[in-house]
Amino acid sequence: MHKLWLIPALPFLGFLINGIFGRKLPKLIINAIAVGSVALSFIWVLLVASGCDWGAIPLRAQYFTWIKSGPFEVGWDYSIDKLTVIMLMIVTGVGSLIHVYATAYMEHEEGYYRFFAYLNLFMFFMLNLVLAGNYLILFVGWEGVGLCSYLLIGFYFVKKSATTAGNKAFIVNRIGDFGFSLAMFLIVINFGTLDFRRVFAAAPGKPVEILTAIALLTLFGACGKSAQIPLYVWLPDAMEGPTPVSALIHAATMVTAGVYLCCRSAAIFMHAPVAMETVALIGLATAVMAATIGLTQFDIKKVFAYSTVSQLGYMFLGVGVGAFSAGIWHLMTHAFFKALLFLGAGSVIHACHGEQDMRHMGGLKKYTPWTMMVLACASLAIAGFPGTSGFFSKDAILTAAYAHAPWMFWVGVITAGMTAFYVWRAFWMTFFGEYKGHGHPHESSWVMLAPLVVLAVLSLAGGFLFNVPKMLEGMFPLAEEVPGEGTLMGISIAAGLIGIALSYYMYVVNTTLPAKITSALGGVYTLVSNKYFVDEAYDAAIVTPLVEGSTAVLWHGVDQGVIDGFVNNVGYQSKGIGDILKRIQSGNIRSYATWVVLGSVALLIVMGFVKGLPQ
Amino acid sequence: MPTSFYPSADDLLRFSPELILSFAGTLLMVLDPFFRHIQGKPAPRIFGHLTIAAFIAAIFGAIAANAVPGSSFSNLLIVDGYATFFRVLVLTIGILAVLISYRYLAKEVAETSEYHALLLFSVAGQCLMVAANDLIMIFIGLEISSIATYILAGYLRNDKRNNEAALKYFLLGSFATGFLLYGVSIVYGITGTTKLDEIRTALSNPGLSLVAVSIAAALIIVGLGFKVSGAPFQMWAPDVYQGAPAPVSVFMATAPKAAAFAVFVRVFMTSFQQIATGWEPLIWISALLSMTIGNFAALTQTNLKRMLAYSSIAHAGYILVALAAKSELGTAAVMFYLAAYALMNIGAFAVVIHIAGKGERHLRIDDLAGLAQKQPLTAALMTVFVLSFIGVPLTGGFFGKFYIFRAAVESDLIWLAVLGLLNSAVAAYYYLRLLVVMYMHEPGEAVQALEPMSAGLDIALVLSAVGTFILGVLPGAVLNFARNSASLGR
Amino acid sequence: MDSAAVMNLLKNGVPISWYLVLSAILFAIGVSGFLFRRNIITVFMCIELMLNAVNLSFIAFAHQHKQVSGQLFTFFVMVVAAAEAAVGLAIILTVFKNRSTLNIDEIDTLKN
Amino acid sequence: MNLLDVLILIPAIGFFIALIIPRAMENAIKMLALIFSLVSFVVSLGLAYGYRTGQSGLQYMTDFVWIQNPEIHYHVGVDGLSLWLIVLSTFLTPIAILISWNYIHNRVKEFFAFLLLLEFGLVGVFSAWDLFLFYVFWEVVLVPMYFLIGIWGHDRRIYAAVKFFLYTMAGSVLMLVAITFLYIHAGTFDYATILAQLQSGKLALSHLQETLLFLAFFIAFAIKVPLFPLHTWLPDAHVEAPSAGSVMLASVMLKMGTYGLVRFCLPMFPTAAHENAPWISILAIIGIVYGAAVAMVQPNMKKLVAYSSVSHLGFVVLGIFSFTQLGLDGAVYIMLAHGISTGALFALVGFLYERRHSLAISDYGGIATVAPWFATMFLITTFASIGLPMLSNFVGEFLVLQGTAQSNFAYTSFAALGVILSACYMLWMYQRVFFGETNEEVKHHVYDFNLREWACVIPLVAVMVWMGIFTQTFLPPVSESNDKILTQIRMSADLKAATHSPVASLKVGANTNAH
Repeated sequence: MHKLWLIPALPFLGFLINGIFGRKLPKLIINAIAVGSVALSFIWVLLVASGCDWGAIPLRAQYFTWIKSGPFEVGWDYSIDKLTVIMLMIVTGVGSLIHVYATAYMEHEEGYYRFFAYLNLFMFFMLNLVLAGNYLILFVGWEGVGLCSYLLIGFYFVKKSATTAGNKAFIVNRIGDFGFSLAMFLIVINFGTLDFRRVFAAAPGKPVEILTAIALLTLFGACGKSAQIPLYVWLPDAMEGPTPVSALIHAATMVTAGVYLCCRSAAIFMHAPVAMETVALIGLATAVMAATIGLTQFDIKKVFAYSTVSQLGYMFLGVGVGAFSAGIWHLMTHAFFKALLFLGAGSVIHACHGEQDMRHMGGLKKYTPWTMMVLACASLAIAGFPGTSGFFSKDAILTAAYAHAPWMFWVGVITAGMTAFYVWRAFWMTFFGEYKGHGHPHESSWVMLAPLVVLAVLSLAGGFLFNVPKMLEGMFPLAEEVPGEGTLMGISIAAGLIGIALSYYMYVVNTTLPAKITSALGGVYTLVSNKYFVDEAYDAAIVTPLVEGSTAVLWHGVDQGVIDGFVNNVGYQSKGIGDILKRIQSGNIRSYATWVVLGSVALLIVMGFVKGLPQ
Repeated sequence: MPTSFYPSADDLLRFSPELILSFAGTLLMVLDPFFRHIQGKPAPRIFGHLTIAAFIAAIFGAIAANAVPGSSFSNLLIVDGYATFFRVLVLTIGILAVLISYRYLAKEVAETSEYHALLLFSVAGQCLMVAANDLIMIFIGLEISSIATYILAGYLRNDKRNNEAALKYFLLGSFATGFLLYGVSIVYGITGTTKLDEIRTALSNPGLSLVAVSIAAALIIVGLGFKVSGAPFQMWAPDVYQGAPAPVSVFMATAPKAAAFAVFVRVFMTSFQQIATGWEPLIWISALLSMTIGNFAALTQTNLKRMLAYSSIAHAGYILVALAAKSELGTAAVMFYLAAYALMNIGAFAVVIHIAGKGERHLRIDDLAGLAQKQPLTAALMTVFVLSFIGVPLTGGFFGKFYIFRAAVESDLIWLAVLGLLNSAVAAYYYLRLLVVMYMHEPGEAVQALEPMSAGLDIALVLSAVGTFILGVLPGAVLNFARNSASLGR
Repeated sequence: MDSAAVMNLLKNGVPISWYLVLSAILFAIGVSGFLFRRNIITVFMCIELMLNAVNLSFIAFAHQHKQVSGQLFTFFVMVVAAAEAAVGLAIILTVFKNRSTLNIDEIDTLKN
Repeated sequence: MNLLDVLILIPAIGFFIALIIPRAMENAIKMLALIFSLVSFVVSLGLAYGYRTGQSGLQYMTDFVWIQNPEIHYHVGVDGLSLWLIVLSTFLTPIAILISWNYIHNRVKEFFAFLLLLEFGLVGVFSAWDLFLFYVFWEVVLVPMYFLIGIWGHDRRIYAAVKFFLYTMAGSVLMLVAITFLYIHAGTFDYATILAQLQSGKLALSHLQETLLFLAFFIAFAIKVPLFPLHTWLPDAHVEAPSAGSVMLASVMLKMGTYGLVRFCLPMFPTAAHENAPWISILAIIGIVYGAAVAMVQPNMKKLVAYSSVSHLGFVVLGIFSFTQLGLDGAVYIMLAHGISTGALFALVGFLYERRHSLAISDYGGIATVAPWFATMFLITTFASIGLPMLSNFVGEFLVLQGTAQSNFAYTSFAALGVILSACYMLWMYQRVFFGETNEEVKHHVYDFNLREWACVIPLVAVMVWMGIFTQTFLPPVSESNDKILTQIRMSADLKAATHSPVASLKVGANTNAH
């Protein structure tokens, strides 16, 4: 029995200790436990991975029967293969860095111990999700990370907006899970098991409609978790949570679970072309739409949030066009640079005493040089600057997209341009020009900067260091060679550079231009800057009717009105009958006698009638 | 058939309960002046004690008589398990009636010998009814019982309610008896006999005009239906029960009713079984009417006695359901239910009497308010009776209902059983009101002014509660006896 | 009626049915009297009338069956009727004493 | 005299002793009740410990004639279906006693006596193996609960109590007729015998008869469950009852209905059950969604939880009428899990009421600041009831939905909406009660758990987690007896087993993608 269980167990232990005794413990010990547990499990991951040749030799560990009912049985199984290894390293690696960062970032916060307990719990569930050997265990992690994201978004639970955002996140995810669980039910019905290996082994043989249905339902679940259209709405609000949370959960790890799920179920998707097409389309649509919104935001975290959505769209695009490994690759690089972006943003916010609106920042380059530098790296990477990690993964995806359908490539390129633009827009607005904020900005402590630097290195060199498609070779098909790959590459690079240049021109050189453009765009701009009014639409279309309807129609109408009304009316009516019957009892002897006579006459008639019949 | 004019020892033994009771009754009245004072001081309770003694003696008589079953006095009287069951039942009711009367009479300053003598006579009449094997005997027994009861109903001469109750009971009662008697005469005319078994045999010969017989049967149903207060002849019951002195009301609601039912069943299961198909519909119609009228009219009552009166109509309806089953099972069910009903009804009325106080001032249901806080034990016992009324398991009432509706179902009257049980669900509503008031309201002035239980009431209460409980938990003995003695007309 | 019928009557006596019809009529009169008269005493007398109607039918039947028992029954009934009368009148008396009325319709305080 | 008889006896004895003790000695009565309930809990654990799976037939069986004529037996026994429900009852009674420790001030004696009587009845109901005995216990349970609501309840307690009593009464009389009918045709009340006769065809019912009998039983149980639209007694009863009452009512008494469905309706009338399954399942689904939707807009915590029960129990009914192993197992598992989680919810709400004397959600807020542990425990319970994996309810809901999916995918896809809604109403309530600014009253009145309350909460939460992870502690006996029931059904009826053909399930599957 392989000791895989140690990987999630360590953070869980940390959660228990901090969660139960944390309030009494000094910060130092809390840090030690929190960071230590994650770091240890990172090390353990490395050991395990190296032990199994980085997943080339799959490992399986079946611990105990979780649910068994009749023929149906689900065990608590963990399994490791190449994909898992990569995910594990991302999660634990980036996770540890963010933990370190958080120890400094959260220093002065209420409920310090609580924060780290939640964070460790999240690690536990996330690792569970990644390690799972069957869909149900994966679902455990899936729901668990949802829980933690709920808890961490609502970490400042005194703020109503925070808790509301938490609820929104959990509920929207629930909607996605609705699809996911239906998918699982279909799988059990058709495959008789939820175990990955047996399902995927049997998948090719199954009729296409089935696989399509399963894949589409799975995708719906993935959309929830990975904030894709139509369920992306929760992610921007999720920025209510502390910045490390945004970095860890809402950028690097949890939100990529959907992509992971699709890649995990590749065996099913690959035999369901319709589903694949849908994945690609949704991905692309999300990428574009989120990017456009990103162009108009001023809250620095919101900008990055939308860019996350859009990047996730990219990954889905990759998956959809069949380049699973490219998707995973982008997942990893994105984990690096997006985590970095958020942490950097956190450092900026820290510097500006909690200010998040970029219009009140600017000119930070002389106060926070280190932060600026690392952020520059991240921004280059996300803009797909040649040589950076983002460049490789994004390029891989775009190439595959071109191979699949050229128009997708073009849309992708435009998105890339926009991405470059708004990320660098943020960069310029924050670090250049005059400082428009209050107070006196200051650079963050080294505890915070150290992880940033590491991540900076990774986001620059991640592409060289880890060639994911190579690593995943044999698991997913390598992207086929596309004629004129060089030109495509050139185009995408150009798009990135143009974006950067344009943003430089608009926000450093000619700072009056943006205002002109917005006024020129007028209605379109308001539409976009208000996120296409999607939240409002959902409220009007679903939430309000649901609440109003349940109150007015179901509760007051059906429950109290119809049903109880009926019941009480029965009682009322029978009392009425009673009153009538009472009134017959007039108390008058002669009327009583009359009744007796009438009664006897009736009896005689009935009797005579009954007996009169021929027997 | 024994032709000797002088009754044999067995005859006397079989007739002993009636003899004892009437003798005791006469004795009481004759010796009244001597008993008034013992060693100079008034000893009003003595009458009660003597009466109880007489009843007990009569019970022994009845049981002894059961040892020598058979018919006496040229087959006018028949002593069988059935008769014995009802004899013991009415005698027990008599005892309980006396017990709950002590305090009441003391309050009303009316502890005379007449009261007790009349009780004795009435019960004697009922004993005669249940053992009679001849329509005329039945008529006589009925009249003995009724006439005594007429007087009891108006016992407190100067109480307007008493007068009215007595008058109504008397006029309507004799009116209904007229119908009964007319029916008897027609039966006699057609069959040339009034002996139940002989009628049965006579009816079995095809030559007879069944229509005439049926008419006679219908008339008899009128008479008996009136006595058991089954709809549509129930009108008198609420008024009379409400008007009569409480102990008398409960006595009327149990003893004469039980006897009347005994006769009802005996006559129709013995003599008129031939034309059962004819009278069965009448019975269940009446049953349905009684249940419905009783329960629904009780829903909105505020006066305790009146509510219980209506409920007693409903219970008569249940019993009629058992009769409509026209099977031995039904007969047994009738017997068991009457026993259970008598116990719970007397128990409930005992509490009512306790609450009502002098001149029956506190008779509103709300006067029970908060009884559970002032006198928990009383309330608890009352709860037993109420639950038994409702028909909650582990009480006599439940088993009674169960046997009745089982009999109905067995005779393919499922729909009747269903209607009956739904009725009992309705009934639950107004019975629950008693519990609600007792347990969930704050004590009202009636309860505040309440004095401790009197010994007599207490004994009666406990006896009937224990009885109800036993009938609910271990009904085996009673039920078996009923089953074994239910085979009439064999 | 014509002479033949008269002769017939004289020969075989009055047919039983006549008596029965008569008693039925008497009974009906009694009943309706109970229903329509207001004076309690009268009402009570109507009851007596009903009983006597029954008596008549008893005797008629006894004669038809050539039995004595039927005639005996009438005595029972008479005795009972007498007892009833005694009790009944007493009750009526107390009612009159308390309410000083004999109108049956005024005795209706207990109701509903 | 085996363990089960002891278990049935203990509360009864306790009840009578409690009646004897003079009412002045309140603490003595409380202690007595607590001790007796704890002892019976231990005994029930012994019951579970000694229970052997893989053994055919009843265990801890006792059978002797109670009444000769009609022959009514005291026939009790335990199988996988009843085992855990019995343990559940005995587990929750001490907790109910503990939470009422200071809550009840007047008529302490009666209160605790009634709780013991209730336990007696519940254990009896779940172990009775003679139809008549079952009915007796069924009704016996009614009385103490009626008084618990009516005497110690809130303002509208009397209305609620009477409504509760009459609803149940109306249902059970029909059942009584059905039982009588069966007795007359089978000549016995003994359930096993009747079942055998039904299966062997010795007791052959016409189609109409079977349907009517089924309905008679079904209505009685459906009222208890409660199945939409027969549920309106529940919110009133729950809201008005004292916490202990609500706990017992929601956690155990509702299960009497579902237990009855599994135990009696399915095996005895398989054909009728199967024919009526469609509309019943649809009612169940309506109940799931409806209950959740109405719960969402309740301003009163207890009412919210009450409606959530309607929703949860809908899952149970749905699972039962899926006629699949998974569905039945899941149904039973929800019975237990819901018993724990909702019991805990009512207990916690009760604690809040003891502090703040209000059930209105709007009177609370920011409790997480003043009472973090309270908030934490409540949170765990909340998520248990939402159905988060690794907590009790999830397993049941998953199995039920899976089982239903096997018989009819469309049902599943609608029922699963309930899972979304449950998150909505629970989280929304949690947010309004525990998060946000702490208002003055809360600051002054709400404090964290005291020892007694910990003693109630810890076991509940522990069981939630345990049930969420180590399901094999509970499932094997359950699925064993469910399997028996299902085979009985197949044996005695021409069941068209739930369709497993991929095409069929896809047809539904495809059109469910729409929403």
